[in-house]
Amino acid sequence: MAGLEVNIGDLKLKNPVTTASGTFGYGTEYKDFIDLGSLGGIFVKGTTLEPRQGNDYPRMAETPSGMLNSVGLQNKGVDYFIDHLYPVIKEYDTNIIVNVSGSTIEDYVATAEKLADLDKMPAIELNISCPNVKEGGMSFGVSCESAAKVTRAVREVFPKTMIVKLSPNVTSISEIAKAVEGAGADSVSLVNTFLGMAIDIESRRPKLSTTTGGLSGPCIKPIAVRMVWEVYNAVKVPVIGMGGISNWQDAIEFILAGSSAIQVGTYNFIDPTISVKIVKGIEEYLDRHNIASVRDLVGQMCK
Amino acid sequence: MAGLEVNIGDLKLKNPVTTASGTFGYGTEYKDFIDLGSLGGIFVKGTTLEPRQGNDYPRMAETPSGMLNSVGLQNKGVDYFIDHLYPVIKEYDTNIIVNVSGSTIEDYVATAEKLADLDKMPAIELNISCPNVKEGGMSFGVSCESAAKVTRAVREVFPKTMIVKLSPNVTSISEIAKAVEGAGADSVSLVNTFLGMAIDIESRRPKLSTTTGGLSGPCIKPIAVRMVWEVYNAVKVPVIGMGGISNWQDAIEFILAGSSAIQVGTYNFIDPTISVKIVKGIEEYLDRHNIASVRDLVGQMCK
Amino acid sequence: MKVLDFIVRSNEPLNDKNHLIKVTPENGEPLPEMFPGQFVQILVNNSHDVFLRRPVSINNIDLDNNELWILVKRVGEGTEKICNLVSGDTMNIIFPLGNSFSIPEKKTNTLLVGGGVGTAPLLFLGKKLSEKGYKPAFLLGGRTESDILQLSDFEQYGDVYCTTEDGSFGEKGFVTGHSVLQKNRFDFIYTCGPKPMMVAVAKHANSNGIDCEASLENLMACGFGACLCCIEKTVRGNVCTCTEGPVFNIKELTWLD
Amino acid sequence: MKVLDFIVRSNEPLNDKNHLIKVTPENGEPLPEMFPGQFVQILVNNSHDVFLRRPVSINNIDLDNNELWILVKRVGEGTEKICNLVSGDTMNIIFPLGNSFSIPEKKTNTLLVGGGVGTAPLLFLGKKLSEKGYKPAFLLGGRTESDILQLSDFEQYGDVYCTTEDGSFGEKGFVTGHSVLQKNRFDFIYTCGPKPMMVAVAKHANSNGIDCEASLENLMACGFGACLCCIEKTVRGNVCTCTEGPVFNIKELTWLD
Ligand SMILES: Cc1cc2nc3c(=O)[nH]c(=O)nc-3n(C[C@H](O)[C@H](O)[C@H](O)COP(=O)(O)OP(=O)(O)OC[C@H]3O[C@@H](n4cnc5c(N)ncnc54)[C@H](O)[C@@H]3O)c2cc1C
Ligand SMILES: Cc1cc2nc3c(=O)[nH]c(=O)nc-3n(C[C@H](O)[C@H](O)[C@H](O)COP(=O)(O)OP(=O)(O)OC[C@H]3O[C@@H](n4cnc5c(N)ncnc54)[C@H](O)[C@@H]3O)c2cc1C
Ligand SMILES: Cc1cc2nc3c(=O)[nH]c(=O)nc-3n(C[C@H](O)[C@H](O)[C@H](O)COP(=O)(O)O)c2cc1C
Ligand SMILES: Cc1cc2nc3c(=O)[nH]c(=O)nc-3n(C[C@H](O)[C@H](O)[C@H](O)COP(=O)(O)O)c2cc1C
Ligand code: FES
Ligand code: FES
Repeated sequence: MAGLEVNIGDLKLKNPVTTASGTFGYGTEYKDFIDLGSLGGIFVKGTTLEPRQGNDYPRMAETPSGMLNSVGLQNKGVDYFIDHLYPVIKEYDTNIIVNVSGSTIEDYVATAEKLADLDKMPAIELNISCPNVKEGGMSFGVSCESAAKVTRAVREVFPKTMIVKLSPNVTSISEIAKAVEGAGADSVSLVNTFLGMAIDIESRRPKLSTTTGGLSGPCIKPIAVRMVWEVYNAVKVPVIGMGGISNWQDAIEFILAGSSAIQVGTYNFIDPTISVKIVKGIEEYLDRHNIASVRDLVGQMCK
Repeated sequence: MAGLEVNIGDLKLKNPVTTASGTFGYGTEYKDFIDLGSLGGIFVKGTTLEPRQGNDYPRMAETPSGMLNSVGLQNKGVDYFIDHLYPVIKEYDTNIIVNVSGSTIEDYVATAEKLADLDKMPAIELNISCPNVKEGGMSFGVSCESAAKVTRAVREVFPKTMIVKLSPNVTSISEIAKAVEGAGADSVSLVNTFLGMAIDIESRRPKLSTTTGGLSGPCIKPIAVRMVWEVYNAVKVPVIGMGGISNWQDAIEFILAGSSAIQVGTYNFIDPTISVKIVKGIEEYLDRHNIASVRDLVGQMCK
Repeated sequence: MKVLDFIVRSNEPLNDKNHLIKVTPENGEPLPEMFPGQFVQILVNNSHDVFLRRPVSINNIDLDNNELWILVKRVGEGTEKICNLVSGDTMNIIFPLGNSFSIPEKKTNTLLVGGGVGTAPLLFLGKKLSEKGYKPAFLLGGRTESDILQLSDFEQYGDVYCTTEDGSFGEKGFVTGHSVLQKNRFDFIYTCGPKPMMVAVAKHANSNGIDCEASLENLMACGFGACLCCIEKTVRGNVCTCTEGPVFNIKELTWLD
Repeated sequence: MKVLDFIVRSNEPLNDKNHLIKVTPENGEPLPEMFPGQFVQILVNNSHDVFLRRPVSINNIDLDNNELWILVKRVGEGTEKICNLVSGDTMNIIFPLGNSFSIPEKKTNTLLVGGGVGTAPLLFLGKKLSEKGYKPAFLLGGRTESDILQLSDFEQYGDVYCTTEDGSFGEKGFVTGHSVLQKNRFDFIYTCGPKPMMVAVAKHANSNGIDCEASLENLMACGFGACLCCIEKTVRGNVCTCTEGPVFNIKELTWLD
């Protein structure tokens, strides 16, 4: 039986399959469907310093092989998370990684600082790529300077594994990846959603209350795979890949392109058991090809 | 009956429906299927100064709701075009617009110069966004400076309507649009394909001989609509929108987002008659909504 | 919550748009207890265009046959594909989802007001109320006679009043104009249907001091609380329609402002 | 070239993977003249995953019944959906596409060598050669007996030789090892099947000075010359397989280099 363990910085995952922030709630929502302990990790919903109501309804539109969302980081804030959610979810037999979002550098720093004290909270994912908030969010992720700045600031207060989540809405994602690597990121995760839009032609209104929103799902997979490959070839830190993964074959594709671990996002909505199926599929693929460890497959596309 | 005529600079289209470069050959390929005279225009295959063999096989991979291609501007060069293709296609009762590509500014200029002399050749589309050639191509389209530079150079030798085709692989497409507008473009068309990639997990090889290629089809539509909307709000010149249009509803969506005309690309492969169906669908929509002219719909999304 | 393959036992067109489809778990396992107002998320196969599941109310649970009933109206590609299924086809379903209508502790005069396919969850609710020994009344609205669905099923559980916009059946007009609202006294109104209808019903209930619950049909991506797409603005802030709804007491909603 | 809806008249499984499907234009119009080696592009409905059309060879034209025959092997989602069609279903087809096998002017000893579903266009070719009064010979290969398709149809037009890898039918081994290649003299070989097989056949033909045409199955997006995705490297440079092929004289290809 092939080895499935992978490391992201100091973070040890029992297998490379994790679930993407904003698509898996706090894990609890999936407890009825799967054994959460069989996952490598769970990236919980974007968490901010203060509670947020998110954007107005409608927040969702279906698109060809994907969806747009403009949830806008609705969450009850980091204090509520620590007091009410953390005590429950820290009991899960998997890694819980908080996705940290903010409008200002101070927000990110203050939130990360609070999370640093929690044991059983081995890592955070710095979300500098959310397209659905007016201030901050994606704007940090689209320039090397601001991406490096927020990464460096959080690095100073957060000693555990820090993963920085990159925006695909840029000319060169590998430049941004190099900038955050230089600023102390232990890993980069990509991609967040693509900025998109849809219009109802009868009402002539945008389908989302915010006009634009984030595109996710299988439609984005070819672009996401390309970005993972570019970033894998540009940085030394491990890459966590995602974007449209809907089966184990997609997961293998991302691993071959250079992902040390993968996140399953939107497809959890369609098949809430997909993440465990992917764990099984990867294992069988490795066995079938006599590959001793999934680590031996990372970035091993033949050129 | 609603008016369908639109103008792009000095170029008069009988209706806003045109076909995208590289997906419609030289029109001839579709003669059996539709009356080419019922189209607003035909953007013919990317044409370069010298003949090109294009990239190696395989050049195509199917993706969720789309495809990747890496044709790489295979064409017989502008002289062959002028001598052998132009004499045939200039007889079509529609606008023929040549998509001009190159590796250097001198290439673009020399090609445009040769085309400027042809009557019945009212416009060119400057392709500064092809992701499938090693040199030039997309690299011109991803920075404001180089985009402006090539536009300005061609402007000097090409007095007729010059449309500049933008790359979506950028952080801010509206900045590039403003740059080429400032450099003398009469119109901008968008989007070209998104840089993507796919891997065959059994052979572990990229599905395209070039590793990466251009993603097109319905999958990209939400991003393309958003970019059209952004550019429409940033420039004064007319915008020609495309990216995944597969029916008249999609065409209306692009028009509402700010497209004065639209191009139908990949979907021609699936339904070679789709362009004329779209002309009819737009006309019926306008009549049903009592809109006198399609021009009254451009950019009229309600906010 | 579970995700399970179901087999289509029957698919009966009720009119040109609406189908009553009865399904049973493929593996034969007994259906768990479910409550009126709850819904299911259906995976649509064999479609180019449908990516997300489609939410559909539980119309009835037939314990004797271990069948779940759904009533589906063709409005687009997803519901079209569901309506085209034939006996023996399978359908992957996540169920049961959402909260449910509240069943009063004591005998209460209830009125169940539905419009179009919005009557779907009211049949199951009527059955439960009737099992409790309360005799519910039903007020069903449609554009024309054929829009009134499952009439004889409703009649098993209580009096049925109808309105049609063209007057072809029952009283002419909208549900909120029906004379029964003036003649009879109701203590609890449940409603499901097009939003303008539900808002009108809610206003009637509110101004007559009648308790009222409405079942919402917000756009959903997941259906089980994971995506936060389906929110409704309430007096408590934004809440998920799929977990804290689809049934809301109208006092919680901001419709009456 | 035309794009037209066809009706499935029959769908006959030939073994666990391969189906013979007969279709006729829905509007009843007579099929135009078509030539062996040409292919059609089929639109796949009811699929989540299939975006592009699927190219399939013309297996036969039955003028009496105005039917087009195709032989389809399930290899993925697209061919799966095509094989699942039943009588009465429709199928949108672009046809006829591509060039065709050349028919010798004078009587010639021809051998038609096919592997697996690659035998599909050879039946139509065999029929045409036989109509011309030439008696073609066929050499069909497969892994095992059940891979040999449409044997009795082929036998109508000429002698049929077979190989199977497991020896369950005909001679054991690959087509290029069949004794008929040594025993009989052929002046023209046509081949269609897996590329390694065609390359071996081409090499045999070339070293024995036999004229040879091969039918290629390059990946295609459009099928009618518009996308330039299907190119094959030839002595003339890159050419489109869909318009200048799928049939190539092996001398034009770079396989023998
Ligand atoms: C809790 C709940 C219970 C429901 N119960 C039933 C039921 O019992 N029977 C029934 O026929 N329908 C029910 N619906 C509505 C049903 O989900 C939609 O009609 C269906 O999703 C439309 O899918 P489509 O692909 O056919 O149409 P689409 O092509 O997706 O859309 C057609 C039209 O329907 C609207 N629509 C799309 N998705 C939804 C959605 N999730 N909710 C509401 N409207 C939508 C679109 O805005 C559009 O105007 C329910 C919805 C919810 C949220
Ligand atoms: C001119 C021509 C004639 C053909 N004639 C026949 C025929 O008569 N009968 C028949 O069964 N098949 C024929 N094929 C092959 C057939 O087109 C493919 O098997 C089919 O497209 C696969 O689609 P899929 O969705 O089932 O498989 P996919 O899931 O798309 O792919 C499964 C496998 O098939 C390969 N494949 C996919 N598309 C093609 C393609 N266009 N050409 C070749 N291989 C492909 C893939 O690389 C993959 O390995 C022909 C192909 C061409 C180009
Ligand atoms: C409804 C929804 C909410 C999301 N919320 C967040 C979030 O809070 N923080 C974040 O970093 N990414 C968020 N994302 C992005 C996903 O984590 C992921 O990056 C993206 O969806 C691409 O992966 P996928 O195609 O597999 O979904 C969200 C995505 C969706 C669909
Ligand atoms: C096979 C193929 C070849 C293309 N060749 C060209 C080209 O030569 N020049 C160009 O500007 N765009 C080219 N494009 C891009 C299209 O013109 C269009 O911008 C893109 O496909 C997006 O539109 P669509 O999604 O409707 O196809 C090509 C696209 C495809 C699919
Ligand atoms: S539909 Fe996903 S949270 Fe309600
Ligand atoms: S498949 Fe498009 S040119 Fe041949």
